[in-house]
Amino acid sequence: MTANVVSSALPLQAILVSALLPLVLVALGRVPNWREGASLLAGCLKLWLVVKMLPAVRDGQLLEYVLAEPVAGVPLVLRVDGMGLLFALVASSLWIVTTVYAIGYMRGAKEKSQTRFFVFFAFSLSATLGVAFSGNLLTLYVFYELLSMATYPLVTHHQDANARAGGRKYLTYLLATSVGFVLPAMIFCYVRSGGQMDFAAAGFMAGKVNSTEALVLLLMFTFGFAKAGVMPFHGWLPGAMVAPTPVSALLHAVAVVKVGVFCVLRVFTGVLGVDMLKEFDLGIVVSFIAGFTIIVSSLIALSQDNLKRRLAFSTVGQLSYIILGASMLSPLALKGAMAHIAMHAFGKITLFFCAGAIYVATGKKYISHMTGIGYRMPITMICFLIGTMSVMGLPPTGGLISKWHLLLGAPESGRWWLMLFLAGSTLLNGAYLLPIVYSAFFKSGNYFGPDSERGEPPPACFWPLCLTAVASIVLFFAPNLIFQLASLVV
Amino acid sequence: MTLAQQAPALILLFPFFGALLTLLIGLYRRSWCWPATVAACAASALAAWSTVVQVAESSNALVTYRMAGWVPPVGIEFRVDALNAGVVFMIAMVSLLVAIFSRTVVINETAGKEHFFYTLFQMLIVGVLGIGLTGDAFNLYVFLEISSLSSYALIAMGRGRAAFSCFNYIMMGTIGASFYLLGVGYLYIKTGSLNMVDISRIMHEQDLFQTSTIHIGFLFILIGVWIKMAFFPLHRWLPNAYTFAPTATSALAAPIMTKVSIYVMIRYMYTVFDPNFVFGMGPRSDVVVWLAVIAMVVGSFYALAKRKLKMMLAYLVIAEVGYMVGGAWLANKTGLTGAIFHIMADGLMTAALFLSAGAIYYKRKSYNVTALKGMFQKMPFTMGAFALAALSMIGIPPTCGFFSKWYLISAGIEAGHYGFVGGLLFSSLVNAILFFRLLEYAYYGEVETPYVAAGKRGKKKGFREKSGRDEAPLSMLVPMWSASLGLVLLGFYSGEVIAFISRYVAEVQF
Amino acid sequence: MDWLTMDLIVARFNYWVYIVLMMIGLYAMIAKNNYMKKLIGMAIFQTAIMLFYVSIGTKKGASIPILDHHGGEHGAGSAHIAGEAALKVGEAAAAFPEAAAAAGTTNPLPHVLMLTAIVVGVATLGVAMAVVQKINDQYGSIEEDEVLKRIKL
Amino acid sequence: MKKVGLLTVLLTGALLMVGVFDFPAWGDPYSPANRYLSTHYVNQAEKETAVPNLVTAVLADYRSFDTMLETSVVFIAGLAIFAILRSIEGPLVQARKRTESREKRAEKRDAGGDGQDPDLIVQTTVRLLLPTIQLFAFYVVGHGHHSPGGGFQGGVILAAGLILVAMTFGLKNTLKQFSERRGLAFGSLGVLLFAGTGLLCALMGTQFLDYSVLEAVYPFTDEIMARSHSMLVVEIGVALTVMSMLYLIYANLASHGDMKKGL
Repeated sequence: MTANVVSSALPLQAILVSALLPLVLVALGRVPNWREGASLLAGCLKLWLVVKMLPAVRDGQLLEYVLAEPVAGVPLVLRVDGMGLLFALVASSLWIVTTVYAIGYMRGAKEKSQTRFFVFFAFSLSATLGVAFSGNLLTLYVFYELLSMATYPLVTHHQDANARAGGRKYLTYLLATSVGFVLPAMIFCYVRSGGQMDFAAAGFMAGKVNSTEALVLLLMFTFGFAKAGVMPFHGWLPGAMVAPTPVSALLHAVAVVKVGVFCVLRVFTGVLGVDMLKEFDLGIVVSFIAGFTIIVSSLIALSQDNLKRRLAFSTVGQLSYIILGASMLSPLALKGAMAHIAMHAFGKITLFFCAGAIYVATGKKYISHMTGIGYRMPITMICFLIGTMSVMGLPPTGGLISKWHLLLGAPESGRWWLMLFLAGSTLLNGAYLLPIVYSAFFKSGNYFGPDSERGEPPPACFWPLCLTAVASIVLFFAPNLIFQLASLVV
Repeated sequence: MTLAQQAPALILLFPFFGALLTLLIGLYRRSWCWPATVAACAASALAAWSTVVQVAESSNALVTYRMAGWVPPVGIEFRVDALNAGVVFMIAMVSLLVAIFSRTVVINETAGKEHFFYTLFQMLIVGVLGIGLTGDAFNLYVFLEISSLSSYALIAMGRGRAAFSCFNYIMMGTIGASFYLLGVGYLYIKTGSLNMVDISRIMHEQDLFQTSTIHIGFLFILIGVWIKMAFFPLHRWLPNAYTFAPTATSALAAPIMTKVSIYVMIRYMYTVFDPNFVFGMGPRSDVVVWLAVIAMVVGSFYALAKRKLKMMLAYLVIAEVGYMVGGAWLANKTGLTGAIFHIMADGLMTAALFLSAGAIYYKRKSYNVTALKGMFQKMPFTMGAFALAALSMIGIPPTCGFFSKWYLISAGIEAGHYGFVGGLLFSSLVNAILFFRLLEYAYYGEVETPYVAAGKRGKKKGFREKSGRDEAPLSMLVPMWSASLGLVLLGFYSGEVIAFISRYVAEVQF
Repeated sequence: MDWLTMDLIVARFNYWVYIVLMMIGLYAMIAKNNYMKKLIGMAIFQTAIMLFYVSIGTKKGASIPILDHHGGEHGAGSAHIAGEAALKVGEAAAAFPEAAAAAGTTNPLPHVLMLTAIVVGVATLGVAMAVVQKINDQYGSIEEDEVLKRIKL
Repeated sequence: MKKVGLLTVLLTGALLMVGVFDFPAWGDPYSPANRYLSTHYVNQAEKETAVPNLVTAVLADYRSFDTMLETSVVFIAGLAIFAILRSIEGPLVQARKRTESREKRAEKRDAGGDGQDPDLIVQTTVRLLLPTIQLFAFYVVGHGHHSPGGGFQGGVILAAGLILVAMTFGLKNTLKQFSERRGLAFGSLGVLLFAGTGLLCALMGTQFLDYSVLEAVYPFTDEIMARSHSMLVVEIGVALTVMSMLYLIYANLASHGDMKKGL
């Protein structure tokens, strides 16, 4: 693997684009059109830089860039492999879409302090890409914490009591777990491995710990990366829904939570190593935790009336799919887990976009108020349906592909009954999402009905959600790239 | 001798002459005191940097300077190695920043006494720098007293409870310094020397480590230094003294005085005495580490309970002392490295925090935490610097607070002392709660009305609330942001700094 | 018993005295309620340390550390030591010829050190007194409990 | 508090006593402290510095750096007392100010000095005594190389003379002769004289305070005598600082910092 490491500044450039963007944004803060134009331009530039890395990575090369060496033997290093690039691609392409959406949403909802919003949005993206490109555990942790800090002002954007409570919860959960669990676990790894922290194919901790220590480390990492929303450390996610919808859409359906599961995946593959976990038979512990989370979160989602909260609990469950896939420790399931990062991202962001579009167009937040809304905004709700299908894993959407792999992974790992979690949860997904669509089109409620005037949301909100919905379908037919990248793990 | 060779002495002589001249100038023209002080501190920082470079370039990481030209055990020697070069440079830098910062607060708080203030201010710097530089045990005592005396005066110049808390400080400070002096006497009676390296040599050659005199001497030096650094059971004097002192005093004393005492402790533990002697005494080191853990927990808790911003910060200083003492007593190289690095990191962090707290006080005339309400709108830059320093205190990468904690925690794991690791993490979390509560106040709180801008106090008639931004003057913002950005820079360059420190640590025989 | 009285008490008499003095001073500093008494304790405490240091530098039968200016031979210091002790001293003198040459003059170093300590002590005392004056002016008392009561008000 | 204090004190005492068991016997000329470093001073100091008073030699040359700082300690103490007492606030201050203004009015009526006029006998005695005291002080400073004495001792005697004057003729009158500003300037200049000598050495190319290079400055000296002469210069600086600072400390403490009425 080390033979084809190529030094390249591309990963750094990709991160810097959005890290330096705030300077421009602050300078242009008074002219909204220019400011948002700059945001879009930066988004395209970033995507271009990420795509530029694609050929090299597909050839099996690793792009590396050393930033500094703050701890002896453990530099801050960026290293791009398939998995990281896959995540980066998803995040940076969705950033452009979300920026367009955010412009429509923020203007439509007349939010204040929009410059601050875009500034921290850009910072968050930098941190996300940093996590994706991290070459070792230390770098991963650094960017992970930066992401928590950068998203805090976004969560508390409204600056009212609600936002304050949500923000407090957000930081309490994320900081307490990362400082309380991840940091000591990471330093334990550092001490145990003799100062070596680069992600390695077999896991750099392989053979250096006994089974008890491995179990403790595994649990500390799994719970410690609380962004992954594993129960009982999921509470921040519904709380963070007080943020403006673009934030919920990109960060709390894609960037932040996916960073959490991405970190857990990295720990499974790069730190502890699949082989060692298999040897000690530790996957099963995490499987149960993840399975529990999937079922319970789906059940909670059933009872939520606030659309964004329902989607948030759905996200909690979907994240645990990925964790479950990783814990099966079979190559197929692992591939499925990584692919699910991408597939779920497109599906869930569509759903959030729809929720936000409904809010902008009609001011409605609660599902009970949305009965019959299909008459008012049919195309939006069709996109919502596509998103629902993708999340449930129905053809012809990308969600099916990844779920399929996850399902196949279960027997491969020798525990076919893990499929039950997935199957049960699919039914539950349908149970809490499909009624929304059904009642939107086939019932009439207090606010909307067959006689409602047709009116889609403003174009800047409308086109992004169509785009992501279409992308969900496209991914069903062309998942090759995703799987190719998913198989190129360090 | 070239100018560069004089650098170790110049670090100290600039503020020394600066102090004397400041008084003379100040007797005739008070407005010139501040420029003179800043110039002296800047020159001192430059000399400190030159010394650091010399130490880094010398083959054995050592630069010495013979005072009065006499050969060391006979005369006094300045001895700068990889351990104290960084500490001295940190002290010089922090002094410079605080000196720049002090322009408006000193005029405000000690009107008419600026020349006294600045003279004592520079003398305090001289004392602390001297403690860091000297290689002579008794000379260190003299410097200790210089720094203590000037800090007594600087603290007693404050308002409110300042005099009362200063008296307690004088009592404790005198006991501390006298215990140190006693300890040096015990070493002197057995070895006949006052030079630190020479004492160490004689103790090794004559194998004096078994004698009870040496044990008691070590113990008394340790207790004396602990009193000076406000280590856990001996910390009671510190919070009041730092809270009621004038802004510039606490901003100067809090970052450098406790840190330099920790340096002295490390110097005695590892250079004068032998780690084998220090840790070869059964459970002693374990007891100290547990005391350090209690210091962290208790300090953080008290900080959480206080309602005055400066009082909170003062208790955090106590907690941070626990970090460093614990690191130094974990008896492994990683812990020592972490402790030394944390001296520098914490000095800068404390400076940044106290500076921004000072700027807030300057504008709001209140240390109450509720005075922070809405400050993000009023003073966005000040609060930005405060937030950055707060992140470093919590230990969020890539600020230097994270990297020093990294070393301390890994030392705890290496030594198998999980109590220390737990205490550190616990204290970090308490810090997180504490600072995010403060930032919440600043971010969400409505500005307390009537909001009175500085300088307009008392004018009830024709009172007009100041709206919009009300930022601190540039002379405050520049040092504040330098300190805060320094935290990030120190974080990024921590690799180089650690490599530098490890030249000292590598020579320590565990 | 003889060893106890002679070697431990008589031969180190100064040191015992200094410890007792120091304990008195320290006790006054910690336990006394009156600020001036605390300061007196501090003075005693510091004086005790000076006694300790000066005791280190004494030599039996030696003169003050000022040399005879006209280059005269200063007397051999060991003249006053007789009997068995003299024999021991003789051995020591052979082992440390430099010390033997210096035996007639008291060790000047502790004196120098204590000159510094005295100055420091005086300075501290002065500053402390100024602070006590300020406390008295602020609270109208120099009794610690009274002052504390007034602070709490 | 008393019990805690007693316990602490007993513990400290016990620890110190444990240390004493290993001490060398009192007065042993061959104890480690007496046989190592100090022998150099005793045997070599006169050869190296041409000063027979070993204490002065060590004080002002071998450990001159200590002494310079020690002088600045006095200097700091003087300033510190100024700084502390000049910011008194609180109810008692107001009360005192009120009585003072009342006194002032009374004073104007009497048109005398502060309070009672001192006794004629006392005044005359002080007049006679003062020159002697000052002359003795100069002797102590100047002859410190050869006999017990030096800058600190001489400075204290000078300050005692000034304080005596202040007590006899009233602080106000004395301050007219020797003002606060002059005192502060002298204090600073004294330390500057000491440190300046050191700096001169550094400027002339050796270490700070290494007097031997100053032979180029003094006429008819060699390196060793240059040390001896420099010590005198330095001691004068010390005396200057100690005198003015102790005098100011007295003036401040005696008058609660307002310099109006002494004891």
